[in-house]
Amino acid sequence: MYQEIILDHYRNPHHKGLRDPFDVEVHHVNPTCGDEVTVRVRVLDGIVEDVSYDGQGCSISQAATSVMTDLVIGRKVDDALVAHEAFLELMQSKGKLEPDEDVLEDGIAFAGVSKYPARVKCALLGWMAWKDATAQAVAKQKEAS
Amino acid sequence: MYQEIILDHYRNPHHKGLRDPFDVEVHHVNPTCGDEVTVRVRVLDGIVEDVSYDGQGCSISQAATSVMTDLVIGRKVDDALVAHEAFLELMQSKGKLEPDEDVLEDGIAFAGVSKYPARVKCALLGWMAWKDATAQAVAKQKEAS
Amino acid sequence: MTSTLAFDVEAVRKDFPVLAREVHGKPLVYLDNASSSHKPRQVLEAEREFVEQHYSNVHRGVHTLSQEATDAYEAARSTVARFIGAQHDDVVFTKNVTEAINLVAYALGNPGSPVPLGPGDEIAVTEMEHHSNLVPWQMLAERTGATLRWLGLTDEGRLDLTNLDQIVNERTKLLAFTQVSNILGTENDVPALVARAKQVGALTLVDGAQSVPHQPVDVAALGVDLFAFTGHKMLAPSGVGVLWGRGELLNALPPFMGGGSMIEVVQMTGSTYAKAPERFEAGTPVISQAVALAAACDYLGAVGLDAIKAHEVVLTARLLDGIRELPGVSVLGPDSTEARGSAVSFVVDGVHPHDVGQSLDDLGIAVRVGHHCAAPVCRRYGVPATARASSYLYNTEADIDALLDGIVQVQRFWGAA
Amino acid sequence: MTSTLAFDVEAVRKDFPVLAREVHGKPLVYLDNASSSHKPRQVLEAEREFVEQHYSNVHRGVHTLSQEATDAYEAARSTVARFIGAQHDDVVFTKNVTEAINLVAYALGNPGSPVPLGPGDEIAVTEMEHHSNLVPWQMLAERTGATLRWLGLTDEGRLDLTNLDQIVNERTKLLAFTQVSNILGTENDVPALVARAKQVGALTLVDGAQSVPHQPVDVAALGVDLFAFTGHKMLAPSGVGVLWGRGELLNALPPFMGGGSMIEVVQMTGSTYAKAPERFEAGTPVISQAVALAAACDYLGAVGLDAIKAHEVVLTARLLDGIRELPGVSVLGPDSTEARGSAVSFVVDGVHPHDVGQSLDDLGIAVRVGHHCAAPVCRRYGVPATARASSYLYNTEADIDALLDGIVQVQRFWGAA
Ligand SMILES: Cc1ncc(COP(=O)(O)O)c(C=O)c1O
Ligand SMILES: Cc1ncc(COP(=O)(O)O)c(C=O)c1O
Repeated sequence: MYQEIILDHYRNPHHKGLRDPFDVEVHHVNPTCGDEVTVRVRVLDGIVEDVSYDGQGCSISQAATSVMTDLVIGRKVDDALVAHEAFLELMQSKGKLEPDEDVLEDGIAFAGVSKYPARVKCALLGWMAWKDATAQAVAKQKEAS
Repeated sequence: MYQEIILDHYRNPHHKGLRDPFDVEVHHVNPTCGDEVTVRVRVLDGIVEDVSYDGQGCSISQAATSVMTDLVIGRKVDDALVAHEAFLELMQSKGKLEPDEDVLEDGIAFAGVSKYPARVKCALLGWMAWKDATAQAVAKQKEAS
Repeated sequence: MTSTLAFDVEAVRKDFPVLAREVHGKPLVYLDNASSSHKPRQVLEAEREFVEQHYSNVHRGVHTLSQEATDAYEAARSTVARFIGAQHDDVVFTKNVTEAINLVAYALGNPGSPVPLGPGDEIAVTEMEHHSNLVPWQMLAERTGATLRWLGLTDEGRLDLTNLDQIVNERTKLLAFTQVSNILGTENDVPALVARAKQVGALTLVDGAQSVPHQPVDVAALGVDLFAFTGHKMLAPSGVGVLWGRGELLNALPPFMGGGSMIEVVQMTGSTYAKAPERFEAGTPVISQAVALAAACDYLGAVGLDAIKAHEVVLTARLLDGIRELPGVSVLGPDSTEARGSAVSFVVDGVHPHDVGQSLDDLGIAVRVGHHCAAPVCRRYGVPATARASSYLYNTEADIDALLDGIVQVQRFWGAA
Repeated sequence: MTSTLAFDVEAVRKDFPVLAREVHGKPLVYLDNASSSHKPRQVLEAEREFVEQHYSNVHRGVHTLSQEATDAYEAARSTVARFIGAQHDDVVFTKNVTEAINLVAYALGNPGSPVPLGPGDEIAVTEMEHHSNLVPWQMLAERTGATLRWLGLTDEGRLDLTNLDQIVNERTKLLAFTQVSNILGTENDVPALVARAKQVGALTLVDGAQSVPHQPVDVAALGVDLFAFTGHKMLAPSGVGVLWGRGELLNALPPFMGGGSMIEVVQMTGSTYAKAPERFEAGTPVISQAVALAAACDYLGAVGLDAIKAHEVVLTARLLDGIRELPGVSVLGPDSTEARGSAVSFVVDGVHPHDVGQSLDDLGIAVRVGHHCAAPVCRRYGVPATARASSYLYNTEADIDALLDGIVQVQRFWGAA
């Protein structure tokens, strides 16, 4: 379960620390373990301009959030959502899916985690927060325009 | 379980039918089976002058009530209560008590019933009603005197 | 019984050790299935294997046993959901159907209820309900000031629908009724009742305690809002029941019991709650009992619910036909197998039901006697109690014949024939 | 451990098949007993024998199986009552301790409550309660308008009793607290708390989920009003718990759930209720689970609760001593075996508890991680979660040593030592 890639992201997380400017900030909690993450999202012209975050939690939740930022920052919202879908599918696969490295990059290291239902929620915490924040940001822009 | 004595009392109950005069009338129900009995009691100078009853129910509840009237009518309240105690004890014995015929007369036929917990309540229905009514009658007289 | 619907009853019987028992020196004839069924080897072994090798508390651990236990428990939920045509998340495990119904009755009365009740509001039931689908509504009415109303019964033992539109009206917030009566055997017209409830915007709750064990049930197809049943009547152990509800409704209901597992964030000053089904499963759930219930669903599914139903129709017809031939014996409830389950209540003139039951037991025949937790039905038909025979997949025509013969012997013993 | 208190742990272990299992290729070291215990052969066989040969629904039948089942169920009640120094009729079977506590919380809020609650009234708990002894009181407070207050915790993990007289005061209607904390291990001073509650006329409810499995408990001697515990933590299956209450109090409480068995006379227009314990056991009870719980009481009684307690003190001391030697590892809760159960929560600096638990699992060691359904305790001590090891009669000194060694390996793996 504890692949080197996961440990690397855990020890040296990417894009960590809350940054300005942002459109939406959300705070998500995994009630079963107390893991928390605050995610800020900035969306411009359908592009995920920036994602920053802070949080506390286990290696899986922290590393997955770090991997997530790599996969979504600078991407079209729609493409980022495709990555999100792929990661979600991988996590629900109970170890039975061969992940696509082109889509998930470092995220493929989490294939083993999907065999541990108790840890799947950890891996999804940051992603869920990002998705929530992004949806709000997109909605905000629609309203504004 | 269905001793001849029980069947006899069931087919030809003693003292059945509500009679005057009486001091107290009570109505008891066994909620688990719907058996009902109405009992009237008349107590004079510490003697159970008369007990009459009406009711509907199974052979055990009807026969036990009939046997009860034989055992209490004309007896001192205290002696009748001794018979009641003896019958109660027999019913709680789970078939392990040798009943005393001097005290319980036809009541000894119910020894076998005590092995059937579901029927013990039937056997006690009339007795409980009588005890309740008698206690009320005695209390009434104390108040009056 | 057509051949495609047949199954090997003798093979099924071998799975139930108790059926080889003798009672008072006579082979056991078990006809008390409406009260509770026996459990086949396969169910007991599934539970035992789980408890001996994969047991742990669920939901809250990362260690291997707790993951295996959680997987088994949630897989059981999926199996049970499939068994009634439902989604995984819409199935709540309770300890019995009584808890499932009380869960709804309390949740509806709790702060935050999507259907708050008060004076002027009405709850509708029927006169044929089991106490478990009557008393919770009486208590809810008492707590909230709402009024309880009910549909009466016809002399034939069916629901009297002539005043349906009065009893279920604009003030009705909930209509709760049984799919099949445990005392009369009557199968109610669910679509007609649901249609009327929908017209007036009332929620529907169906008590499936006597239907799910005996016939195919698809809760989605029934169109009801809430549906409940109980494991011990369908080859599972005691201690497990099910509440099913439409997902949006379940997630709109406030919780019932508070405690571990049903929470989201707990602070001393107040808590937020998890989504269904966890929201309604406070504390350590009925883990191994749920696993056993899933095994029971698998067992019933393998035999086939259509086949079981067809088998019971044959036995019920034989019993009804047989009783019709017996002078001094009459049936309470529908006298044909039309829209009817396998529970047959009967009274023997001149012999109290308790004596009927006890005398049959002397012959090795187990039937239930009393009011069958449906006292208002006895009152409606003017009897203190009834004897009730109810067959299931492991009963045979020989069982029915033994009962019919037994009734004759009872009459003879009690001088009633 | 004195010789009179010793028992043969290796012989005991043979009764638990799962202990022979391997996890990730390592022998299982099961230290998650505070969450749930395993079940010995004797308990499973008692349940199986009952289900296979004597099963039926209880209380309502005259046939032989229903009498045997009723006898077994009521005998189980007597056994459980004796186990805690109680009378037969004062023992109510529930599905878990969570239901037992909710039963009281709902009954106290229902019409006819002997202790009606409203604005101005107070309910007191402690900050170390399991969610199951906290959320029901939050919900009761919300339903009634009463106020919930609580005793805080000292830095050492004990109840802070300095403001006991303020928190438990003339307005307090009920004081609910745990005898032993499932997260800190703390054993509370029951006599002191009961004495204060008596002074102000408040009822006391004690959560015995973590005491009854591990030490002799005599509810009469404790002087409390209500006491609850749960079967699955004391060698019984999931699906059974117990509420004990003083007889007069139980019979003064209105019912909780409505349904079969808990009634006296049922009419469509209203019902009257049976006495305790039936009043609180609506529907088909947890029959075979109660039989199994009685077998578990017999098993624990045969080993001896004093001996089990002495054994656990040895293991707990070894664990506390061992952790004290480990730099970067600290214990949440009392650091001695004085007034303390066997649950030991710890945190490893720099390693999240989830990672501690997962890494220990890789070594075959099962501990629980998370907030242990006592989130306010984690918040109080400023940790998101803890890892918790909790031993029971079948654990050995080798298990403790394996854990201590495992923690060192975990630190090494995560670069935290
Ligand atoms: C102190 C305490 N109270 C209550 C509970 C809840 O027990 P159950 O989940 O069996 O209802 C537990 C265990 O989970 C506990 O440790
Ligand atoms: C129609 C019906 N509803 C409810 C119940 C109650 O079931 P349980 O006792 O399992 O809660 C029963 C059986 O007793 C029943 O037949």
